[in-house]
Amino acid sequence: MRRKRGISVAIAAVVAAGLALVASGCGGGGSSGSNNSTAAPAGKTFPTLKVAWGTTDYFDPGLSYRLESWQLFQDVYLGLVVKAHVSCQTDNCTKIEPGLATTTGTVTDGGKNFKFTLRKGIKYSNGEPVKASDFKATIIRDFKLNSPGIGFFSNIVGVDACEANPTSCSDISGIVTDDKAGTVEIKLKTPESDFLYVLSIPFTAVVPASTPQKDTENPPPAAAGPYYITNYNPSKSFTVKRNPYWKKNEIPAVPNGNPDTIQGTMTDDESQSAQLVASGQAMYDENVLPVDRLAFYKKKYSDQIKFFTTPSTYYFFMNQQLAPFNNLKARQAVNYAIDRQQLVNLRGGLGVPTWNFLPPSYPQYKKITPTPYPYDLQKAKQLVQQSGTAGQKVTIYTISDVAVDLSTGEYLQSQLNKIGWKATLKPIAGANYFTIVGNQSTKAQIGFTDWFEDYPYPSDWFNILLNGEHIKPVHNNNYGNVNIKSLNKEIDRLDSLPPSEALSASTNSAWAKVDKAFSDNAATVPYLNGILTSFFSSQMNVACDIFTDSQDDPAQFCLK
Amino acid sequence: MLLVLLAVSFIVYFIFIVIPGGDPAQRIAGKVATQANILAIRKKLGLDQSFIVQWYDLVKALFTAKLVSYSNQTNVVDQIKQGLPATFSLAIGAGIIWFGFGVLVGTISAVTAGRISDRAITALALIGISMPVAWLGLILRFFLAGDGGSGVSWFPDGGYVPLSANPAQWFYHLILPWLTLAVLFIGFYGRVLRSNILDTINEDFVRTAKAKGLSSRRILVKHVLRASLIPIVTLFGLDFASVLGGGAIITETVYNLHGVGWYAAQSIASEDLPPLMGVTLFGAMFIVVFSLLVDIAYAYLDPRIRLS
Amino acid sequence: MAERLLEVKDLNVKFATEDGIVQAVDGISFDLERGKVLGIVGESGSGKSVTAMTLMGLTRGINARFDGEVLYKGTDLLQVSDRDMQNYRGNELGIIFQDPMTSLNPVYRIGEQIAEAIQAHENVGKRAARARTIELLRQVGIPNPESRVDDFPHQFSGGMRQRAMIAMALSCNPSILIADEPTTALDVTIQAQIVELVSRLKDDFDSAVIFITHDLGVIADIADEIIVMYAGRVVERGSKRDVFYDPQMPYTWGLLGSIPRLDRPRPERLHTIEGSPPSLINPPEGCKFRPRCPHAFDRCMQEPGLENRVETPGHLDRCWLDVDYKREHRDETISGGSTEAA
Amino acid sequence: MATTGQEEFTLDTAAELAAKEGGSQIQGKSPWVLAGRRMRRNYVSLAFLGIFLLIVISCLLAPLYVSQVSHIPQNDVRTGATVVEHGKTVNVISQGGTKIVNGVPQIVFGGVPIGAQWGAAGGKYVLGADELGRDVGTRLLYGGRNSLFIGVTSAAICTTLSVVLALLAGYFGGIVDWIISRFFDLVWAFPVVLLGIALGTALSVNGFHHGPINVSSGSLWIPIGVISFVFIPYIGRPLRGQVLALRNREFIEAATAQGAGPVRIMFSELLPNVASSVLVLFTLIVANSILTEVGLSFLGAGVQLPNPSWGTMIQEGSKLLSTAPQISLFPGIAIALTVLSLNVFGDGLRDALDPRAKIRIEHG
Repeated sequence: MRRKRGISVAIAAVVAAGLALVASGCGGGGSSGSNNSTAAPAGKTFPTLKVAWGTTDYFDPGLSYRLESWQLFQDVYLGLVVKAHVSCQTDNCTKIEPGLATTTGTVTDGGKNFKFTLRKGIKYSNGEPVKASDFKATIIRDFKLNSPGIGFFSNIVGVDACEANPTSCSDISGIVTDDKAGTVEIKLKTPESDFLYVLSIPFTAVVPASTPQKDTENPPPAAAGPYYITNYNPSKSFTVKRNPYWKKNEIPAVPNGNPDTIQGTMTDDESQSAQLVASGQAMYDENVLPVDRLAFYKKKYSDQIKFFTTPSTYYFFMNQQLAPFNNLKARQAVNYAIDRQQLVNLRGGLGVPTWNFLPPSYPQYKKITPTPYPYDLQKAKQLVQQSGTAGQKVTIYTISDVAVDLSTGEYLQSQLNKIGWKATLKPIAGANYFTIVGNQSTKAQIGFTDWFEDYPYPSDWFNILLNGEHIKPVHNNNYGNVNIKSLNKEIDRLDSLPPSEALSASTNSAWAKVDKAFSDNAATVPYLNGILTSFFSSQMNVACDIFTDSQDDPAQFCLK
Repeated sequence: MLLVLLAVSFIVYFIFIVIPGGDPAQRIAGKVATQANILAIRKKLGLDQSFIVQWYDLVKALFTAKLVSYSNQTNVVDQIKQGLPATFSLAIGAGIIWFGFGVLVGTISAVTAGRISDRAITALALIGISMPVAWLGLILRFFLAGDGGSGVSWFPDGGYVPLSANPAQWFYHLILPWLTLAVLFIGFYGRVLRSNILDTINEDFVRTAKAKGLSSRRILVKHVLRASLIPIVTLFGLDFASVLGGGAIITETVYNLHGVGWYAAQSIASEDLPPLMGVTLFGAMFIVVFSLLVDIAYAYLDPRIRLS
Repeated sequence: MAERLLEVKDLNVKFATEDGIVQAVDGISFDLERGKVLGIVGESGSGKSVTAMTLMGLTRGINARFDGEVLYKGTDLLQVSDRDMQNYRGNELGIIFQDPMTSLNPVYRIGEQIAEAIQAHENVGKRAARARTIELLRQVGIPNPESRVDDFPHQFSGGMRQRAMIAMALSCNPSILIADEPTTALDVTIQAQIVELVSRLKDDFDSAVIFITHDLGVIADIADEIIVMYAGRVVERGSKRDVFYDPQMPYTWGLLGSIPRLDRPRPERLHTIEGSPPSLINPPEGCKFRPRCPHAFDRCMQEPGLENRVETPGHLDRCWLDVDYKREHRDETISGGSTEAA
Repeated sequence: MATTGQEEFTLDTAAELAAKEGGSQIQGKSPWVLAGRRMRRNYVSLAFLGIFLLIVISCLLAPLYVSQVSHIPQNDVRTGATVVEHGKTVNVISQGGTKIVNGVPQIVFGGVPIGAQWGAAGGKYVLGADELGRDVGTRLLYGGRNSLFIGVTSAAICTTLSVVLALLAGYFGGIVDWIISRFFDLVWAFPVVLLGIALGTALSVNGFHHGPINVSSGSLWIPIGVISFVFIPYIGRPLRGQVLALRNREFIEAATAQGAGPVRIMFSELLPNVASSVLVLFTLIVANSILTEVGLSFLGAGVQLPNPSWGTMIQEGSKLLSTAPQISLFPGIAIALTVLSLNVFGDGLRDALDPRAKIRIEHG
């Protein structure tokens, strides 16, 4: 998933919705900022949590592909399995736990068959019982909505007809449900190591079969989680209330939640958002703090602000099918020409320079040593000369309406000019940016992009972003058209391991090697992992803040 | 009048259809869409139809309040309606300020023509109309609002509070936007009025009024101001209509007021045609309607037109 | 002897303009008695309008300077404060302007504008003011005044507007009525009616009239005394009889010559005075009319005083020419090229 | 000598009267000579013309500033550079970043550009740096070139088009007049900012490529085209009225009688008679165009980066107002000063040439 692109033209700067994924505790990363050794104090319930929130695309779990929505959805829409919530306090956050199903499923047939049994007596916020057939209806609904999530389902048996013509999708033979027994069985074409993760994202969160098969926003579809959304006024406000049919402690992984009501004011204006919290009109600021006031806020509200690294990588893509970047030396030159520290500075310091593609929070992450491409403008110049592409024209794509992205593009342009190319800048509105650079006819040579995980597994990175087999004419995610046959094969192999082998030590190191191989190939120019902020008002107890897989969990916020 | 609106809609449509790379079907289809998806959507939205048919469909949808945005499928008319309170609050407040102060400043300036007060007002008015609104807005917001910047936070840092929710906060949040929007108009109206008054003072009928032995105040108010205000009323009608119709894009954007202009800015950024079409037509409608009102007011103020 | 209402003594009016000091009125003096009509004649730019406006205090301003005295019933109007001057305007001195089209405010009804004048000076109610207005309109000869009182100026014809102006000027019974070229913009037939009206109302209202015109013919019937002005100065002054039958100043001859007359043989063409009036910033040396005067000679380089040069007392002029010479030559100008036919 | 007190508003009455009474000689001169004489006496107006010319010349001399003073080209990104300020070495951009200590990110805030150095750094960063370490002073001058170029060129195009349209409408009347007037109405009915931004955004995505006209997306000609289009009725309408009034005057009839063709009458007879109004309106439209450019650039629909213009600089700096106010502050002052000087000069010109010319301005 990409962080949201603000379209507020003037004031919004880094409109990142702050994907607050904690640095994973599993294996590598150590504990997260909030993940203190002592458990967070269990909060008491309180009537109303007022929050300042970034705007989002949709509030329908079948359609939304933005963090702002997903952060709320974790307490609203539940899948058969869920990402770690409560256990994040003490355990690791990359864990998948049982959600609406009683277990994390039984995997058979070498990883091709997943079977789940639903918990009994769970009801949606509209009073309807949660049925097994609702799962299938949800997936079919995703197709009918032309959901951006349908790409995750292509490995399910019998989806071909739906993929060909999503809006007339009527059945998927690979999903077998039994309402009486409460069982859901999913058959895959090939084993898939990350499939449990797929089942934890909101696109697979179960909504009633009776939900209209169109964008449903006011109110959004009925929810099976502890909360439901009662009101949503796009770009302006939302209200979330307790699900009256929620049974306490029914699902151990999902907390009951402290606030009775969450009232959100939506804005992309970071300074306004921050001031709402500073003045006590809101209790939590979902937007990132404005870059040029960071120091000020940090000084004045030091106890109320948290910083956390996100499982994200900001990088430049380089189109390997177009000159000059079909030349390895040219790609290496760009890698040498970028002073990653300066790009961190552009974000006010909110970032950690990186040379790996995979973020450090992953157990599969292994820092590439020695630093592969230290900043060296001379070397970059030489490489451009050696590549024989000096003097060529290069067009840089970047996002026009986010100041930092624009500056980043300007920085790249200046560096490329310094090392011997004639670079021009092409800024495009964020709303259309990825559609345009993802269209092969645009022939985007080089440009800005970033990636925030959908779920914590490397296939969400390498398979989606760098696997040459997934290059598409439009809506391409592999903007650089990176296509290295041997690595494609290795990604495919790792991706189709049975889930039991997905996190083994050998698999982890195999992923790390893939990461290194892409670095050697100078496939992209990864430059930083993002850091985001959480800003609480003085009446909040910051110690309650739990980072779940995707973000702070508003359900677990508590008062002092 | 309807003809003007239709023509306006056609021009907006034309402007946006010449954008390449802005294929709305592709945007709706989302990230993982196939070519087939896109074709299907294109058909559903009628984007495969001819230029004129598409335009007709769009206008029809707009007038039947069924028009939805390409980027997030929200109903355009609903969104405009939701922007109305903020936009109207901004426009009406600012309108009162700029008209009131414009008349005051222009009158004082004309009456004391040549003296220090006139020169000071003229200088201030000139400075006022010379500042870019975006800049003025940013500077005012930075220096007077938000404690992260200058350390002064007399005013809230942008945003809009509905009048019905909290009248005091409504007023408090709107002070800076009102001032920002009004400054240029005050300067401009003041100057126009000053020169109108100085022109009118030389009219024969003012000399007649003086010869009748009327007091200066009475001559000013009854004979000079009334005649001088007629062109101002015309201007005010158009400017006010433009702001009411979402024309204060920059002010609404700088202060993050979620009004019609703000909505337009958002739609422009995402190259979203239907909302832009809606807002532009909405704005044009205000201008057309107010032009009519201005004509009526004109007839009321000037009997020569009324009776001819 | 009739009451002396106005005594103007050596009045000077100067304006500072961006081009220099304009001496608009230079040393004009005259008296006016109740019941009399004083005619002031001259081309445009001769200072006659400025004189009239100065009497009304309408030329006051930061760049105007005044010298001399304007004694109205013994009070020097030049020294009166602006506020007090309001009481004289309309109340003691009324004025009618040249262009009735523009002199009335187009956006108010005729009645309102007249009533406004009444109410400015007299403490009367609206109703009374309106009744008075209707009566005034009737007196100036507006038919159907009860309904016309609510008309707007543009609904009146030119002549009617001028009548309305007269009604307005007379609304508070002023002692002096100044008519500043009231007939210039009107048809010839209407002109006569207006002149006749002014003359009649003067008697009805028992006031004095200063009638300003560039056309001597207009005041031929009603003026008691005539002042001829040129370049801000009085160049000839005398009774109507003096000026018409024994004009001493070549400029006056020119003015007389430009009147179409039925009582004389028709000249081939009406006389025009060659050239244009001089600049008032840098007036020519000596006699101001010298550059345009066909009879000018050496002595004209010195400016002649305004003196009595003929046998009639009170008939003053500013011309060095010998009286006999003038009497011999003036008909060439006055009657054009057809003198021999007389 | 009796000098009376002042009454409130008789100044101009008296002045006009005086001019009328004493003006016969002055009237003999050509209005242009007259205007020139009035202009020469209007010292304030001339002083502001001087300021405007000074700004223009300064902007034109931008390359000289780079080679002699700042030694930093306009688009040169110097994020990691240092300057010596009073003998001390200072980072142009404060260096920040994050260290993960025991899994907790330790933030050092960075990215703050140095402020105005005035003389301290030997000509470098006289007005400070922007977020990419570029020299604000240099960009201010180059930005001024773009802003002024857009302002003057779009005003010139707009004025030319409006004059031609007004002449056609006024001369031919009838259906031609109807069509042109409706066109004016139509453009007039758009909120200017909205129309300008809509056009600017649409065009700045991929440029304009139709027929022989090929304008790339980053071209200055896009804002120029947009601005010159939206202001057409602002000049066209008043001029059409003037031409219409002139059309029925004797000298046009005389010219027609002598067999002069429409083109000749329009350009040799009618145009000189409206020329003074055109000149005044032109000055005021230049000022307006510069302001409009700011609005367009502020909303991302004007000059495209990294090319500076005063508008884009304000927009870029708006994110860093609290730490580096210089980025927005100086271009704002530059615009205000430029527009002010044009307005004052335009006022003087109007007083001298055509006291009735007025222009409606709009903003948002």
